[in-house]
Amino acid sequence: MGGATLFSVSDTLASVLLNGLGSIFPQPIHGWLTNPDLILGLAVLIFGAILLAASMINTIVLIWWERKLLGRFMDRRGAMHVGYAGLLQNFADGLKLFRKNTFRPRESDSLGFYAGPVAYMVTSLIIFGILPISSGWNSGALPLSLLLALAIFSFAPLFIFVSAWSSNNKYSLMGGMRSAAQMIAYEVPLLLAVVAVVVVSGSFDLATIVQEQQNYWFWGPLFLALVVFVAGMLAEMERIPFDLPEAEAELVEGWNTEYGGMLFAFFMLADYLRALVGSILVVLLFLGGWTMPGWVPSAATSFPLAGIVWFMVKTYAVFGLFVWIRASLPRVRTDQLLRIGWNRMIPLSLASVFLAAALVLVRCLPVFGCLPSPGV
Amino acid sequence: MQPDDVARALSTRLGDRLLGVETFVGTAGRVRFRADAALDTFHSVHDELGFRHLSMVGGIDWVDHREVFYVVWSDDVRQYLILSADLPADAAHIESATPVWESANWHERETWELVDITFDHHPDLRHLLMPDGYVFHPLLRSFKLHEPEELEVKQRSV
Amino acid sequence: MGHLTPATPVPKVAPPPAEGYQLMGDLPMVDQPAVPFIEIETVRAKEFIPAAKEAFTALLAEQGQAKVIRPTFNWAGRNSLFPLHWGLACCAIEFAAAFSARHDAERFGIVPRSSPRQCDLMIVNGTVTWKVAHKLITLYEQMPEPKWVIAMGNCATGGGPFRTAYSVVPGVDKLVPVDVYIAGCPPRPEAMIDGILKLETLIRERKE
Amino acid sequence: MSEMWLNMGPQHPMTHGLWNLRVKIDGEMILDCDPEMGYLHRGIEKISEDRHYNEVITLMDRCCYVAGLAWEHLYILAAEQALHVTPPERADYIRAMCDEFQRIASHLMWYAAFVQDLGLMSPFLYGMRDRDLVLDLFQSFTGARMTYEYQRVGGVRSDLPAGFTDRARKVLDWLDERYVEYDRLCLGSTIFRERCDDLGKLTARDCIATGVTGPMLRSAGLKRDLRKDRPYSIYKQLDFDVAVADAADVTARYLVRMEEMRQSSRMLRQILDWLDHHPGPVLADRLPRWLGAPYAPQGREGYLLKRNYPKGLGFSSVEEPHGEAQAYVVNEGGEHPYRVKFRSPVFANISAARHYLVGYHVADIPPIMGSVDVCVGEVDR
Repeated sequence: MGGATLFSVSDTLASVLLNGLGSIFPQPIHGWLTNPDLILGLAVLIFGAILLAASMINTIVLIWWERKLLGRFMDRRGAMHVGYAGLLQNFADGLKLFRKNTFRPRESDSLGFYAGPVAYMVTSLIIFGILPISSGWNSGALPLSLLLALAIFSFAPLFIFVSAWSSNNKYSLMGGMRSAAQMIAYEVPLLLAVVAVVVVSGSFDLATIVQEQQNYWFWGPLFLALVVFVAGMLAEMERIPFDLPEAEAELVEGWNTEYGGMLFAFFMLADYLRALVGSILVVLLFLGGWTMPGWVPSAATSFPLAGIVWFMVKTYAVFGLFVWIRASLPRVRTDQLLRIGWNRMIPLSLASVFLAAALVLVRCLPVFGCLPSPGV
Repeated sequence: MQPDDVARALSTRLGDRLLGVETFVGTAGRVRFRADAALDTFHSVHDELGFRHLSMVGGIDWVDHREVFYVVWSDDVRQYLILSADLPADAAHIESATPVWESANWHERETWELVDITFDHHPDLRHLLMPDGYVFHPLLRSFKLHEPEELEVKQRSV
Repeated sequence: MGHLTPATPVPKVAPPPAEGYQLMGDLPMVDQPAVPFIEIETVRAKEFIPAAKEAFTALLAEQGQAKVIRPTFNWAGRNSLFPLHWGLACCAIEFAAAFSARHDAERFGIVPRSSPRQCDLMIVNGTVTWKVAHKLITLYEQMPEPKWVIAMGNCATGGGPFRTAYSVVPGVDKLVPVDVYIAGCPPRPEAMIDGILKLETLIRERKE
Repeated sequence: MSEMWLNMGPQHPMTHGLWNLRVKIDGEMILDCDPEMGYLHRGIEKISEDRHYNEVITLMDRCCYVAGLAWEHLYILAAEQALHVTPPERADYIRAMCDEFQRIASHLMWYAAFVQDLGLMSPFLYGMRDRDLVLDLFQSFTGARMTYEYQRVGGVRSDLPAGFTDRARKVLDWLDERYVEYDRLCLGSTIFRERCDDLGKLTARDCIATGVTGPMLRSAGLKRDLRKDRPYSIYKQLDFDVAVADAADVTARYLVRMEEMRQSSRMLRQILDWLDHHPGPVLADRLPRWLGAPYAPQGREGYLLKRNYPKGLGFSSVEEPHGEAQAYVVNEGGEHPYRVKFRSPVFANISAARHYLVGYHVADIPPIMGSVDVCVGEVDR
């Protein structure tokens, strides 16, 4: 696919559209329509629309995947009567929530109550503009895309706390507090684990990191960093065993107790968007992104859209791991969570950074092969 | 432990306030005592006889009088003992057993609200099962149950 | 009745002109108070908008709503019923058993939620006492529209074996409107799922 | 956050029923608590006074809806004492079998609810799945899953169907394998141990002072089980151990309950063997006729004068899955009991909440209350 990124495809599409449209008009209008700024704007819009649709559909399918997988882990079948194998179940849920009455408790703060979920949703969506899915699905080479993605990812506690505070409910408030404490505590090991990857690959650009994994994926040599990263991601995504903020047993529904209808759907969607982002990041940083190991026959790696397909397969597999964890682990307590975060995870992540540094010095590992030489 | 043993042990402290110990199949006996000897009975049953576990407190409305009964258990002899006292219907009150057995707390609250037996010096005598402000005592014999339809008809005629 | 009497001929007289109404030619412009043109147009627009809205809604109601919108949302609504997760009495155990591996009510998209804000179905699974009655009503009011109520079991339907008791509401329909009653004491999980499917039939036929 | 009162209930996922736990919290710490009961008070004791002796059994099933047969047994024992009726031996064995199967079913229900409180999702389904197998057994001889109305004053309603014992043994074999799996899911998990060890401590002293019984008491190291200490029914003939742990925390209660299930399996095998070899009547033949036919009195016996009935007092105590339940039945002549009073073990266990909740975190409330095994039906009655 070479240099044809998703954005350049949108750009071409926009210019073709506008040039074609402009050609039937006389000169002044033709000139306005073929204006490069307009084409750029339209390209951005098309790009955004494709991203939005892709991320939304993926999220909804992800929810389906989780429900089916969870059902199997629990010896039952999960949703199966709406659409083929329940594939339309989550669309039905979404439509129903759209139809529901939107309301707000009388004593709540209206600005925070409405702005919180929207901002949470928007910030979760923005990350998709940055993540490369394949060599073609790339918004352009941002040199610091990894940092940017993680920075946007860590906006969430603020908005969760705002919406929890403004819904004026004790359970929401406690959920919001827990959420903020937990996310801040797990930011540090998460970033340190990422540092290990950055040290080895020598770049903050996600596409470059994937390119560096052509020879061998990082999950083997950087296994410690992978463990820390997955644990931190679980905490950031608020999934079992770290789902204290919405611990159903004690805080009714956690910080979204007072939310119903479409605002609740925003929360649900954003949660799964973040789960998707988390899985994608694991694939990008440790599982070689869209590259395939050498023993895979070339027919399987060279068909059209092979990169995207392989990438999504890996992403769903990683999410399946998260679901597996959810199905088989109990929930930890707040103080234990924080203790694990500060006392265990941070030393582990520091150790992983040092391991990564040692790896860079050695450059070659007997089983995994050699890192590509710098500059390639 | 037999009813005679219980009577012998209790009579030293209670004297004639102990009205008798009857045989009750499956238990060590049924102690009948006068209501004004309540605390003394509880203390001697708890401390001297070793019945440290209070299982149940209940009340019975015998229309002309009311009866309050306690079921206690001893881990030493592994037997139950039933204590029972008759109270006048117009002034049904007895000393609370909470200083002796902490577990009497809720049982006495329940007995108070259902059978209308007041427990003096109870730390927290308020409604347990019925909502606050409920004025009736449903387990009295004078409190009759009705089919809901009957009630509706009655309300309509009133 | 052999011959019908001919109808009395109605004299064809033009209807009398309405009060203050004049023929074309001498427009009563001068008689009217001087109103700026723009204001008249605004008034006309204000009258036009509701009328157009009405006509448009009528069209939508006839065509779009009947053919597209209502079926779509009814499909969505009936296929994802979130019942309120609470247990009143015995039926609550069967309610839980309906979500167990054998019965698996989640097949039909039924997922219990703990917060009434996120529910659209209240399954009253057990005896309702007067003590809990106002809390039940509060929960019902906290659920956003559209919402439904299922009275599960004999106690919720009519008091069951406890109907004579002093503390029991003889039927939850004394408190909230009930859509579906499920008989049984307690109903088996299959019966509960069947009740929900009955409710889905009701939603399918909904006209609002 | 300053101190505040938090209402957990009556609609709350933690309660597993209809009650309200009011806790006073400072941040995440519990300073005080006040359980508020009565949301399910159905006046069973009052209704019983208007009912025929055998009709009260209907209410017993609904009184404790996870251990209906145990409560039937409890009431029947007291009623038989008050009415001077003796059941045939086979009926006693069948009742004991019902008790033990009910204990397994109830503990499986407890397991499902308890692990769900901890956030473990799949074991909830496993517990419910295996409980359904036991309910199938009940269904084969009572016809109902939860509300059985099986036992009668003077015996049980009907004998076991053919081939029942073999089916029951198969279920027991299956369950014995599952207990291992359960233990691996819970005790094998570090997070489980981290959360449940040293949680919800209730020492033996406090247990006795507050009237706590059942697995909670045995988890504090007190070896007290009515089946051993005051053997009712046929428990004298059975060979079993009392499950005891001494840590007095949530893990100990878990261990006690799991061990009780294993012991129940052991007892059940003995009972089933006995039932195989001792056919016989299951209902006493010398019953007063009015006991048999509440709605269709046959001849004049149905309208016997009050003085012709035997009078009596009945008191029974049964080791129910939750603890010691007691019944006190006053028979003043007539077809209805004059007064029925029940003692619910969970009633006492909840009333001690201040002892085992204060000082822990809000997040600890669900596992602690889960380990208490609340059944609100029998608390409120």
